[in-house]
Amino acid sequence: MNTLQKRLFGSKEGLLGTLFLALILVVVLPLTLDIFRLNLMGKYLTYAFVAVGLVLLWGNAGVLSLGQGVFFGLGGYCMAMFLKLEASDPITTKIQSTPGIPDFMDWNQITALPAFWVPFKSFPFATLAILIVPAVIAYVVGAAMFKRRVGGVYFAVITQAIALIVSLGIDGNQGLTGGRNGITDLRTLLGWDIRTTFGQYTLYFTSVALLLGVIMLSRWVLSSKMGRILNAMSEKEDRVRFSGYDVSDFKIFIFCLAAMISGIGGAMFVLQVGFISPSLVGIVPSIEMVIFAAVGGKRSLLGAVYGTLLVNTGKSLFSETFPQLWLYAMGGLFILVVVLMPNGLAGLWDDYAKPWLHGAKKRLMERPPVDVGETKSNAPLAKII
Amino acid sequence: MSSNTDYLLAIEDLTVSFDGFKAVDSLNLYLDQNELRVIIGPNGAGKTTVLDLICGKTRATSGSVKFKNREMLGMPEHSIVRSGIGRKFQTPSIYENLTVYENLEVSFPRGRGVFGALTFKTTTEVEQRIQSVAETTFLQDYLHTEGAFLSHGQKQWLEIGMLLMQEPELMMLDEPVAGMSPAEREQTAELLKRISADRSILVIEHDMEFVSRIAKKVTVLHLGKILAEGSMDEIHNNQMVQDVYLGH
Amino acid sequence: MKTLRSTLCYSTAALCALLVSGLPNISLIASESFPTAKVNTTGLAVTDTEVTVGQLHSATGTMAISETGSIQAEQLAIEQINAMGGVLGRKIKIIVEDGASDWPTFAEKAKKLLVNDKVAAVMGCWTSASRKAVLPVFEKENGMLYYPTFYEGLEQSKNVIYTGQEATQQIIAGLDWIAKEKKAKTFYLIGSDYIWPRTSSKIARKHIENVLKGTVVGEEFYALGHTQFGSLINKIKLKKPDVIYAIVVGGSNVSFYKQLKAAGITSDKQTLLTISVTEDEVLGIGGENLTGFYSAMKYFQSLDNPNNKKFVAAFKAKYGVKSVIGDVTQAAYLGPWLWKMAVEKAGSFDIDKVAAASPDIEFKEAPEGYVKLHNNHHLWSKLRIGQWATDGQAKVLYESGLIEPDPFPKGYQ
Amino acid sequence: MMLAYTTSELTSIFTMQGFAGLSLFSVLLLMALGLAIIFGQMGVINMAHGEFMAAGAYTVYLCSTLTAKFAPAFQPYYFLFAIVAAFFVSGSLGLLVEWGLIRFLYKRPLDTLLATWGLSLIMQQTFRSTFGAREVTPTLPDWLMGSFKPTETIDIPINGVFVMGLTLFITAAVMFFTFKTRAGLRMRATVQNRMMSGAVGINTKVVDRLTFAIGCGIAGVAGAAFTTIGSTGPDSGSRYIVDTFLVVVFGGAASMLGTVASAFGIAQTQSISEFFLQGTMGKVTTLLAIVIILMIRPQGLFASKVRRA
Repeated sequence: MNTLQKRLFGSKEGLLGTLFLALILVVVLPLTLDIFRLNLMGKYLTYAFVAVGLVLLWGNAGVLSLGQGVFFGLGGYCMAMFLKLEASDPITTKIQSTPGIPDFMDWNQITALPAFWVPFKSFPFATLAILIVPAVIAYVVGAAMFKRRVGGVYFAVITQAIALIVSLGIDGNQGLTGGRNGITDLRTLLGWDIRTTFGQYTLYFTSVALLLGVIMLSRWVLSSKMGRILNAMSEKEDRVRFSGYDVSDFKIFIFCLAAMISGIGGAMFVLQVGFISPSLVGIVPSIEMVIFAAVGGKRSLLGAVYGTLLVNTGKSLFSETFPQLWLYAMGGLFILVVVLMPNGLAGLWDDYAKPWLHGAKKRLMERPPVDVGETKSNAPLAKII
Repeated sequence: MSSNTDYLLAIEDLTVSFDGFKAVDSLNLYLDQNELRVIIGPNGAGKTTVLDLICGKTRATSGSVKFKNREMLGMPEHSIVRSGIGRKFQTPSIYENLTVYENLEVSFPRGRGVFGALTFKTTTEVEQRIQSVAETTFLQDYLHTEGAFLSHGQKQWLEIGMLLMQEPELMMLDEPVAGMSPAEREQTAELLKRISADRSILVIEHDMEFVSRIAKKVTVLHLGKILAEGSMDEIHNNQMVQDVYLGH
Repeated sequence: MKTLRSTLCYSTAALCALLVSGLPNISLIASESFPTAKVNTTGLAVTDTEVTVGQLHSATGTMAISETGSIQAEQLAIEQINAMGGVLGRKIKIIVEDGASDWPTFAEKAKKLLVNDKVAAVMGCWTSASRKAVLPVFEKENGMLYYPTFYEGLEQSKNVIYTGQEATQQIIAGLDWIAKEKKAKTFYLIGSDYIWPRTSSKIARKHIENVLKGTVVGEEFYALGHTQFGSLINKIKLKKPDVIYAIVVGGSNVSFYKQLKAAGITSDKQTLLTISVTEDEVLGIGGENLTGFYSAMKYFQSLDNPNNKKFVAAFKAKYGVKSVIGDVTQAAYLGPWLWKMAVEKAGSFDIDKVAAASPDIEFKEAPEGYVKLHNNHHLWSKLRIGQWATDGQAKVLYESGLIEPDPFPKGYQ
Repeated sequence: MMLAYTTSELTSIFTMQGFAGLSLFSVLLLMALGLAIIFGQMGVINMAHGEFMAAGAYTVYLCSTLTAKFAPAFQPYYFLFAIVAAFFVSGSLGLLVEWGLIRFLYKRPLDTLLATWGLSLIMQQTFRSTFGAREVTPTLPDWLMGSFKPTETIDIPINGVFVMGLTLFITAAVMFFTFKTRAGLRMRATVQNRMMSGAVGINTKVVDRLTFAIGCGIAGVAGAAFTTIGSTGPDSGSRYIVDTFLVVVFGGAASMLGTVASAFGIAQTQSISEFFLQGTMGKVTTLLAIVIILMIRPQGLFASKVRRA
């Protein structure tokens, strides 16, 4: 195996795992689900972006943010602003007092497009903003907190407060942001209808491709020395500091990266669901996304995807069948995962399925066990699948 | 206090107080190039605090710490480390989830910035350094063992090894032989003598037998101040030191 | 999928008898005269004996408080329709989905109902946000939504029938009354912070300033769920408005009125008119905290007419004597009936035909009295002023004539 | 604008505004006290704290309903007993939760955060299934409603005074317990050095369990007190939780005095900014100010000064 491949996929096992996930997402799901369910899966996958970000941030760097919904939302709003402007051409909106501006602005007696909306007429700008805006906000928050060594619980509570502030702020500025209703009724992307069946298939596959790309990028990051430092940091921060590293720089970097990844997820969400609202930004979605990552196993990139899909599918099915019981199930899941399965699905896989598979393979091949030394040398990489 | 000296480390008038309690009180201490100095003192004398002050873990109230004639006070920890000061903690501080190899690799002083870390490659040079440090610290057979599975003494060695990877000009060791078997202590004494050949070492230790084995010059701290300084024999015969240790 | 089929289609004879006795007089139609192939050309979930509709409200989450009444009223109406033979001879089967007070979930469930379940109509939504979230879905998938809540207006869709009032229907006549009765000149506007209170407040301000020649001495909005109104109450005391015009919703309502009372702002000293308190809210606030304040609604449970008496009796028979009926609950009750009449007028379940047949449908047996569907898919309705008493019921003091719905009012934007 | 008012009117308004701030202060403090004990003394992040408050509020509602049904004559007095009942109901729930969940998670603060969040979902749904989705209000005794009128223009709400008095009492009781009793000493000793405390014969497990239960019990009292100013719904608790955490963190986790100071600061800021700004933005301004101050001074207002180990 050459180095780049190793760094993108991890060990052979990681490569197989990635291929297996790709197989499920690219072949199995589209063939077995109708477009409605597939579109739902596409929506869930956008949450998986956030979960992957949390694997980097929480699972590997040991920094728990309860405000990732903010970055998801920022990415989403950047995309939604572009789409809304496209949907608000003067002809469609001729009934308004001021044609050519988004409908909710007109309802709020705004008569000209606010300055910060203007650049979002440009698609390249909007695309860039989806990546840059979450990263910049993450940088400001991260630099302020990590440089002063705020961590652990304090960081969690403060990011949660930020999620509250941002969602209240969006709520309270209806004319600029659409308020509680959010930005709705988005139709086309550069003239291309995002609501058709073909559009939804395309967007689904785009999400899958982006998500796999993000996973590989994350693995590349984690398989570098960066990954080892992050792990080391989450275990013994002082030691890392006294090995000559500026710990806060690394935290800021990974926080920004996770924010950027979440932003991509938000943008893909808007494209597939057709709207964005502050209810995706606040405290509840932010903490739910943490549980997606936890169910998958907070240190496992692939696990994050499975965790997200599993919890959300469960939520959809459960709430269709027993709407009253849904909260019990969700609450129980939180407790179960935290208390009994701290490594989530990935932990189950490592502890039970893998030894069993290994044993089965051995029995099948009737060969002496694999050389221990060789497995060891792969160990650092195997850990990051 | 801007005296230019030939000392590697010059501590002058160093004071720190916690809510009025002076843990270190107007301390003056000088360390030569390639010197091995041992600091002893009863509990609460301020030994660990002195190390904390030097390496930036604790902020001093006043005074000065000069390393190679550069003021260290006020610098962030990582910059102090990068200027050439390495520090081992009282309880061995290694990464339990990483292997010995990785522990040493992480300590290699290159790729310390964010982008450096992303693009860092384990070259043959790094491999060789890891090999040689592992041999020096008696860990060559444990390269692929995870830190958690090492014995207490081996963890101490590993942490010393991690410092060696950084090639510091000054190594500060907080109780390096705590929890070691007599045989391990002996090895450690050898190790310190060997590595002190081309760097200065500051050791805090309680074990007098071990101290007498390695020390040329000993500083006795009491209540944040220096009580005595000199060779092991001088200290041994110092009445004040005896009083302090016997609790008079 | 939770179906109410068993409970709804095969309800006991006794209940049927009770229900039928409370029914509007609409003639029975046999399904044989309307073959499925003819009445359903677009693949909706319609069989020879059954037609499926969806119900999409929040059974869980913060909005469950408000939406429970709508869920109940819609199910009552459907039960009654089934008891008298259904729609075009077909019994109605309901698929209930929970929007869980979460807008993306509403969109997801709306799509499921339309795309997977192919329901012929959906009774649902409560908040503006949930309606805005599902609206594109209904327009894209061509579904039919019966939306029960009084709302901000500024919307009109082929795919939605609005059975509640749009803002001008609820605001203007009420302000006129209070200005005349109380000789009010100064108003303090208070609302929860989202589009309905904000839009309503805007319309109220325009009407107060331009028509009534009064002044608005304060206007502010608090986040949903806000519970501390101490500073606000002091500001009110400072400004001494003739009328407090309140559009506070949800849990905030309770804190707001309790704190008003505790601060000594009661109806003997202060006039308060609200457009956001119905019998449902009073249940939580407590009648004693509201005594003497006014609400402007199109419906009150205490309305004294034969239609309403039957409706209230049927509702209490099904949901218990203690249950109360608010404005929205009544509006939700209209949904299934208006749909049934449109389908039977069109002679088809096809969405396009139902939408086209809807204008000018008259429902003479509505509990609120007579209603008629306008071309713009809103209802002609009256406005009533009720004054709250300690027992949680309102005494109706005033009733306007039928007001034409105008979701895009000129001069109020 | 101000010129239109007489001096006495303005004085009245400022008096009442000052009172509004104090009233908010006692609400915040009452919410935060229980959490401060649990977080400060045990390092456990109890996200279900709000639900323990709701449990207390529902207890009052239940007492109110039962009184109305079985002992209407008792109605003017039941409220005081209901508060005590709320303490014990929430406290026992706390005992149960500590035994069934928290004790497995000591030393994993972030995990307690997630697990108790799950617990809060379960408790919310339990409230919803038991008491219905609608908000409920207990019938309060008449003497609690209405206002004092020291002058013609000043109205001081009695429920506000009551909450304030209760807060004062609970704060004093907590301080007394922590600093003047054997049990409090054991609690503090356990926080300082768990192993040593165990070695000198303190049953640290029992101490933990009681600390958690007392914290939850105080939450119950807070919930009971809030029925005088607001309503109780299944998700009332979640509305309070972020504010509560900010009060505790802003105060500096381990400091009781800090909690008091921070509740005071936040309450005054919010009440003043609400007076001069409009609604939502007053709240946003306050939260933003807290977060910015926390970024500059992450250890909170009153950090305990000890050598970092």
